[in-house]
Amino acid sequence: EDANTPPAEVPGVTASEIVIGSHMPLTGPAAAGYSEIAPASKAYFDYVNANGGVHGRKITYKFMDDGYNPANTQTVVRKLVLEDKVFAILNGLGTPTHTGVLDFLKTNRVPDLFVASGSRSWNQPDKYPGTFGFNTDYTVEGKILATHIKATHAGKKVCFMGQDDDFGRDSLVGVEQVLGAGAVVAKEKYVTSNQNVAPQIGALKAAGCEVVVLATVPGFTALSMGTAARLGFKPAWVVSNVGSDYLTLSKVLGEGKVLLEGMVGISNLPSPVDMSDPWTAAFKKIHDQYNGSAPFNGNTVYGMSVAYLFVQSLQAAGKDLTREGLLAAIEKGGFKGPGLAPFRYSKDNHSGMGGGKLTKVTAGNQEFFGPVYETDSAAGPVNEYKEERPAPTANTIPAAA
Amino acid sequence: MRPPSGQTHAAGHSLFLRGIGVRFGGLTALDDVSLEVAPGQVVGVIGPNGAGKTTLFNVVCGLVRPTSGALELNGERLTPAPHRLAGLGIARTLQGVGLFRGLTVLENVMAGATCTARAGFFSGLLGLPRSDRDERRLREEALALLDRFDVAAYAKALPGTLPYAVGKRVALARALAGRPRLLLLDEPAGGLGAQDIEELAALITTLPAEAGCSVMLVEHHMDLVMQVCDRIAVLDFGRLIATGTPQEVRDDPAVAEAYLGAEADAATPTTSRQEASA
Amino acid sequence: MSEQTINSTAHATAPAPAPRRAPALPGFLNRSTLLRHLLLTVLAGVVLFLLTQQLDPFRNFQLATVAAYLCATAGLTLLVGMNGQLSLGHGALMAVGAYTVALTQNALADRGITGNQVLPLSLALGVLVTMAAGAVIGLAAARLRGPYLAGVTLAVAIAVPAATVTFDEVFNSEQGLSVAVEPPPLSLGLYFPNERWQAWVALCGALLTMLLLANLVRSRVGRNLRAVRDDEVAARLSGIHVARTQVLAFVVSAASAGLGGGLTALLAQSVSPGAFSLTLSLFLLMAVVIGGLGSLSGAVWGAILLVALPDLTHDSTLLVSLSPAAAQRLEGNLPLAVFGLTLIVVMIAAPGGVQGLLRRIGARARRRAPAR
Amino acid sequence: MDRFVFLTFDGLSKGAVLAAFALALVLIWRAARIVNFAQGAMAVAAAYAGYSVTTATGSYWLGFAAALLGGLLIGVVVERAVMRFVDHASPLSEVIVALGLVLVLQAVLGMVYGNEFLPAGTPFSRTALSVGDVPLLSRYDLFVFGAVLLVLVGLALLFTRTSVGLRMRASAFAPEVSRLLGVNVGGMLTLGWALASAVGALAALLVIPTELGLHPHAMDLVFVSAFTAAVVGGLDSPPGAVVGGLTVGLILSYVSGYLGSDVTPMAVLVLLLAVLLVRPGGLFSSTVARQA
Amino acid sequence: MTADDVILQVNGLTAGYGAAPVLQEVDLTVRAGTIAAVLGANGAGKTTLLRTLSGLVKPSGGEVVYGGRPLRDVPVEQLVRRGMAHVPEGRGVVAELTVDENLRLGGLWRRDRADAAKALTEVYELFEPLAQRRRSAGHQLSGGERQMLALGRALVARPKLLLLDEPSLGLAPRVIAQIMALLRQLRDTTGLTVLLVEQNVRSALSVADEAVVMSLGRIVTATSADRLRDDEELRHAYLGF
Ligand SMILES: Nc1ncnc2c1ncn2[C@@H]1O[C@H](COP(=O)(O)OP(=O)(O)OP(=O)(O)O)[C@@H](O)[C@H]1O
Ligand SMILES: Nc1ncnc2c1ncn2[C@@H]1O[C@H](COP(=O)(O)OP(=O)(O)OP(=O)(O)O)[C@@H](O)[C@H]1O
Ligand SMILES: [Mg+2]
Ligand SMILES: [Mg+2]
Repeated sequence: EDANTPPAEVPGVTASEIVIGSHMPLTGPAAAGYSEIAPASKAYFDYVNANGGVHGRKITYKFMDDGYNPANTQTVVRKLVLEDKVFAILNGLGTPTHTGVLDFLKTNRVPDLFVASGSRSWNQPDKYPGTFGFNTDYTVEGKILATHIKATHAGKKVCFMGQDDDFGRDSLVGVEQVLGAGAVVAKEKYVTSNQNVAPQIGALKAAGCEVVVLATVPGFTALSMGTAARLGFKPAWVVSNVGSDYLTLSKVLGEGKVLLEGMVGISNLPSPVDMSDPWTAAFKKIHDQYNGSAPFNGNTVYGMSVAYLFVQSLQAAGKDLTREGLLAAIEKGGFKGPGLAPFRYSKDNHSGMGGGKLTKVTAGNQEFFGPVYETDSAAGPVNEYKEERPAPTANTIPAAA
Repeated sequence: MRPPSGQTHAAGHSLFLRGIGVRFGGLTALDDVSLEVAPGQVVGVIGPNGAGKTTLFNVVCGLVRPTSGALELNGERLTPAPHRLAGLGIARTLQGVGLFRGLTVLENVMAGATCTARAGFFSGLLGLPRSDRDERRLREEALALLDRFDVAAYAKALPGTLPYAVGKRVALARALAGRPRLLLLDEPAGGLGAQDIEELAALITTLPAEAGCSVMLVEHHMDLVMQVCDRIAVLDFGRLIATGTPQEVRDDPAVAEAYLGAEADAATPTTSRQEASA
Repeated sequence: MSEQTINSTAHATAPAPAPRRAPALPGFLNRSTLLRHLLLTVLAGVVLFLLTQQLDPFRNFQLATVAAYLCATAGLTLLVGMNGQLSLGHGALMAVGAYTVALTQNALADRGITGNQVLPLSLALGVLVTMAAGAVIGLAAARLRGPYLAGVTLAVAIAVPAATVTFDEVFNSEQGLSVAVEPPPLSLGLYFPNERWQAWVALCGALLTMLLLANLVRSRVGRNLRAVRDDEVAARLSGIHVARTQVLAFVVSAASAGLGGGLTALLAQSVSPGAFSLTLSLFLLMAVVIGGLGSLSGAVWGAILLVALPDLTHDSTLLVSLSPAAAQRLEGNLPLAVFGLTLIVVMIAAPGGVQGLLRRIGARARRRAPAR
Repeated sequence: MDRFVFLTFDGLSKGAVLAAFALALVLIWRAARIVNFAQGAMAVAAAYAGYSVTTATGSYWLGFAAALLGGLLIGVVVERAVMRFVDHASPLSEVIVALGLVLVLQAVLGMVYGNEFLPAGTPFSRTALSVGDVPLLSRYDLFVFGAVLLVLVGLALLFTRTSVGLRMRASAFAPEVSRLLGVNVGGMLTLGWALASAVGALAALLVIPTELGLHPHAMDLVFVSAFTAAVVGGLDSPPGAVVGGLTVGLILSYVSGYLGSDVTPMAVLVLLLAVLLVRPGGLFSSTVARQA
Repeated sequence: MTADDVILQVNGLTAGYGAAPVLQEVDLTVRAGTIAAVLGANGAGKTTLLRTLSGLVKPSGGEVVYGGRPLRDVPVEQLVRRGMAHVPEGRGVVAELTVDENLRLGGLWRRDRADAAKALTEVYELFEPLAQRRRSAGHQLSGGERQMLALGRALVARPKLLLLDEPSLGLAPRVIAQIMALLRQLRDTTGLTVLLVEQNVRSALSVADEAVVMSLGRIVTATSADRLRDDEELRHAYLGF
């Protein structure tokens, strides 16, 4: 038993199987919604497996519960890598949780693909060559939302309320990038451990805010809107992607869902309720067959989209699958699929999608409007993205490269 | 039961209580009590229930701060703090047993000798020979004490399993482990059988001479009190109503009225035990 | 008190006057606590060293985690089991150690300082800073009893992780810091498994902690701790400074927790407030109680359970195969339910914890074979 | 000034729900001398029962009644089936069993209802009535105040005026002696658990609509704040729980209003230390015990 | 001795804590309206006997017949309703309750509220220090005051059979005499039966009708109190003086 000789074969890959892993909050307060993502991905893989797999290999997806606790993430990821010998980690969820395993994954040369969070930390190709993001990062979102505000709410008092971490901070950076440093009249922060946002919302009201940008998780979007209604405060709401899913919000708000009318949000994936979208329809079919009785919502579409992208990259990596080969294939980029905005993958860019499309709630429907925007995470301009999105293939499995 | 031997000390501490008063809210527990314990004396404190005897001990121990009055130990002013008493050579037993439940009998007695230990925290932490030596000495002394009290067989037992009398002896051994020069005994005979009380009496009488220890004794067992005390102070409602030799106190009608009850009653242990020990 | 509760581990009957047992150890070992404990430590060290050679990397990592937790549980046992002070905030003390180590490691790495002395230095600093924190809490704790102490330590358990958000320039908020840790020394070979190295480091820390705490428990200080737990008034009358003893217990306990925290920072190569939440504090408490309060071996069991039990419950629930619909509901929840149920059952069936159970079994075996 | 008034009223309404839950903790402490770490999880379970009934019938009040009844039942079951068998020699055993119970309850709720936030309705409007431009209290807040007052008075009567209260306290302090005196200690414990659990359920019903919604972990943070409140007030005292609850509510509101919500945990710690260092048994503690 | 004369009949009672039994095959008969003193050295098992009688310790063998009915499955809390009151060793004052609450606790089970209230007043008359300290918490009381409280609380129940474990412990001689006189008076006026465990042999024998001597968990002699008091040889044999 000597570790001095590097392993000959690729971990987690045999002629007939690819084992990959993930860490997800399946339990605990953060599990709401998120616990549905990995099963959706798995459903998609099951579907692919039933159709012959990728290059003849079936995908085994082992996702483990970390309860959104970074200490658990440590253990769980080590178990996946060291004991289950997974080929890659896919779509590990959460900024604080995933940050903790970056170094470990790097040391063990494990591809760390399509991290489920909009933090900019995943885009450090020099430091973490194996890590790639998936989500549109918070700054990009902030810039796009601010562009909308600039266009439709010119001259109004704009305020900001965000989570007291990377999420809120990066988002605010984006907003101020577009609107100018002094343009945000009042800025409030919240922490998830304090579920009373009345003091903050009260302050926004007192500051006379007319437009409020929220960089909030769904629960706090609902809480903020509910609190504002209680206080008789009715600004225009502009909400980042994580916190603007109508299905999730209306479920939390129950009868209070009328408050969502007019809310502007942003998304980079097709709407789960829009069955005229070919991707949604295709995913729904797979969902009905492979995902048990789980609800079909934004999280399902998200999970399937991630899985789709992973299959795409496997196809691109070719038959002789190695970790290096996979990373090289992803860095080549050019993946197109359900996503509305383009992926930015290249040798020196590991961030996820580079844009999104605005949504608005009217009469209980969340609908897209306007063009797809794309931009970078720095000072670059916000552009319209005009390229056509491809329709899914007949069997919704990406074709081999 | 023999007292701990060793070289004969000077006759023990002298303690002076001057005008001690204690109030708990509206209740006057002690009122202007002055009392002297001369070196080598056994001073008894008796009085009805709730008269303030235990409170008096608490004052000497620093568990209760007197509202008025002062204490003097060997002619110097004493501001007692409970944890410093042992170092000053004062030990006390508690009404009841009051042993450490989770410590064995041996450890209980060793704990009583804590003040004589020299090794500090770091020698303990590092397990230095200094600490070992100290512990060995404490252990040997404690075992010797237990031996003298005829309870060495229980050295490894926990207090919860002890017969009451054994527990009492252990408590006494613990008090003596710190080599006190003044011993405060709060109802040491409570719950003991006749045999044990006789042995206790023998022990108390020899303490001043053999261990160089003055004794203050609170007890309701009159035979014991009368037998061992050089002087007796009588408290009633927190006030000193009589002091004197046992004989004087017994003959004091005020004491009989407040404390002893009708002398004629055969049930009073005083009279009946008097015959027995005579 | 109206009622005297009797220690459940008490001997059932008064012992018969037994002849003093002849010492089973050679004289010099019997006489020197240090030598005796050192010998045990070295023995344990050798066994564990051989073990790390056999284990695969993941098991070595688990072993390392057990060792890191052991530092914390041993300290907590000293505090709760021997000194009777309840702490719901030991996770926060671990956080103090972990962040100190992280900041030190990073600062040293930034200045280009590397080498063998870095690790001990930052761990020592972690211990020192945590001791200071422990002293502050201990000073407050010395005045408080029972649930009131629980309340304050609970608030500490919440406040310390939250402070990382308030002072985010230093602690980087929820995201935490990554910790610059040097790879295993090159002298061990180029492909020396990192996890084995981590296990060695953590085990060294744990063995040192156990050695020192075992010494302490055997000494006068240990006796004083327990005396204060049992009866404060009697302890004071025996010449023990109760408040000082309680603060001391907190400081020693904090030092161990700080070391444990520092080790976890090294193992994870990252620190974040989420890893040191109230849950961790509560789990540490569970560990020491289930392991068996009042003895350091209980702390060992506790640390092992802390790592093994979630793993076991997870694996055992994998064995039941379910329809995908049911599986989705049970995913994650079932292991937690099993874990909780285990806690309840163990606590009811063996109130003395694992160590108490073993002691009872041992006593019964000895009674059955008295002819020796 | 407006802001101060606003924050004060916000803090009071938040404090009132904390007080309600703190009362449940005081009740169980008086009745069984334990800090029931499972109180939150038990209350959430009862609230879920209420949720099911409300969804099935469409009536808030039927769900309300079902939750209270469910609370009573859960208390009975927990005491009879679990706590009764726990070794009482060490209070820690009870704490650990309670923590185990939390895990089990939350896991089971997660299995049955899913780990989602479910909407929790209120019987009265939560829209604050404003004076000038400053929103003060809503009708729901007044309902909460009323409920808390009712529980407070009920507990005060129970413990000071009825013999059941005396029996309950005696059983908690000295079970053996109480049995000798003819007190059905087992029954008293069950009753104490049932009542505490029902009050906890009431508190959950009051607090959950003001937060993120119904979720297996909905009461985790509330438990922490309410426990702090009870400790500040003195665990033995129902009025203390209410004062403690309002104090904690106000502190949380002022601190997050003026300093930022990330500072609140530290503010709570400071509050606890400030109160307990002056009065180690809480604000409303009674006399200190005689030492010897 | 007729059957209905006997209030308490103990047959072959064996009991203890854990493995080794403390009480071994104890037989005992107590007639109604008598005071029986249970004497014996420390650790003889007197307390254990009382605790087994009142059900606090479960016997491992033998039976207790009280008032003509076996007590095997009667819960402890029912016994006081049947007239058996036990004042435990170490007083058993509920330290956190006030004096008044402690005393009321003794009569809570009673239907006859008026008489319970009357009994309470009588206790306050009997033990004056208690009357002065009604509102004090139990833990503030002096040792002797606690003893009075425990005894008074048992009397509030107006028991038929009183199990007293060292009632004289920590009491002033005058109070002991008072209590012994009281027991005698209650025996004579209300037919109270008392099982009196005492270290204070003299005062116990001064009121007792019967005397039982225990040693090492067994009853070594049961005789009339007078005989034990007067017969020096017997006393020497069993009591050591
Ligand atoms: N901490 C206290 N708070 C209130 N009252 C107290 C306190 N300590 C003592 N007392 C009261 O002071 C009086 C004297 O008590 P103390 O214990 O000194 O009596 P004692 O003489 O020892 O009586 P006994 O012989 O019954 O033990 C009693 O009435 C007692 O209730
Ligand atoms: N809870 C217990 N656990 C184990 N052993 C016990 C327990 N209680 C008493 N014993 C033991 O049982 C024996 C009898 O004790 P018991 O208290 O009945 O004696 P006693 O006659 O009342 O003595 P005393 O006069 O000292 O009160 C003693 O040896 C004692 O150590
Ligand atoms: Mg006294
Ligand atoms: Mg006894």
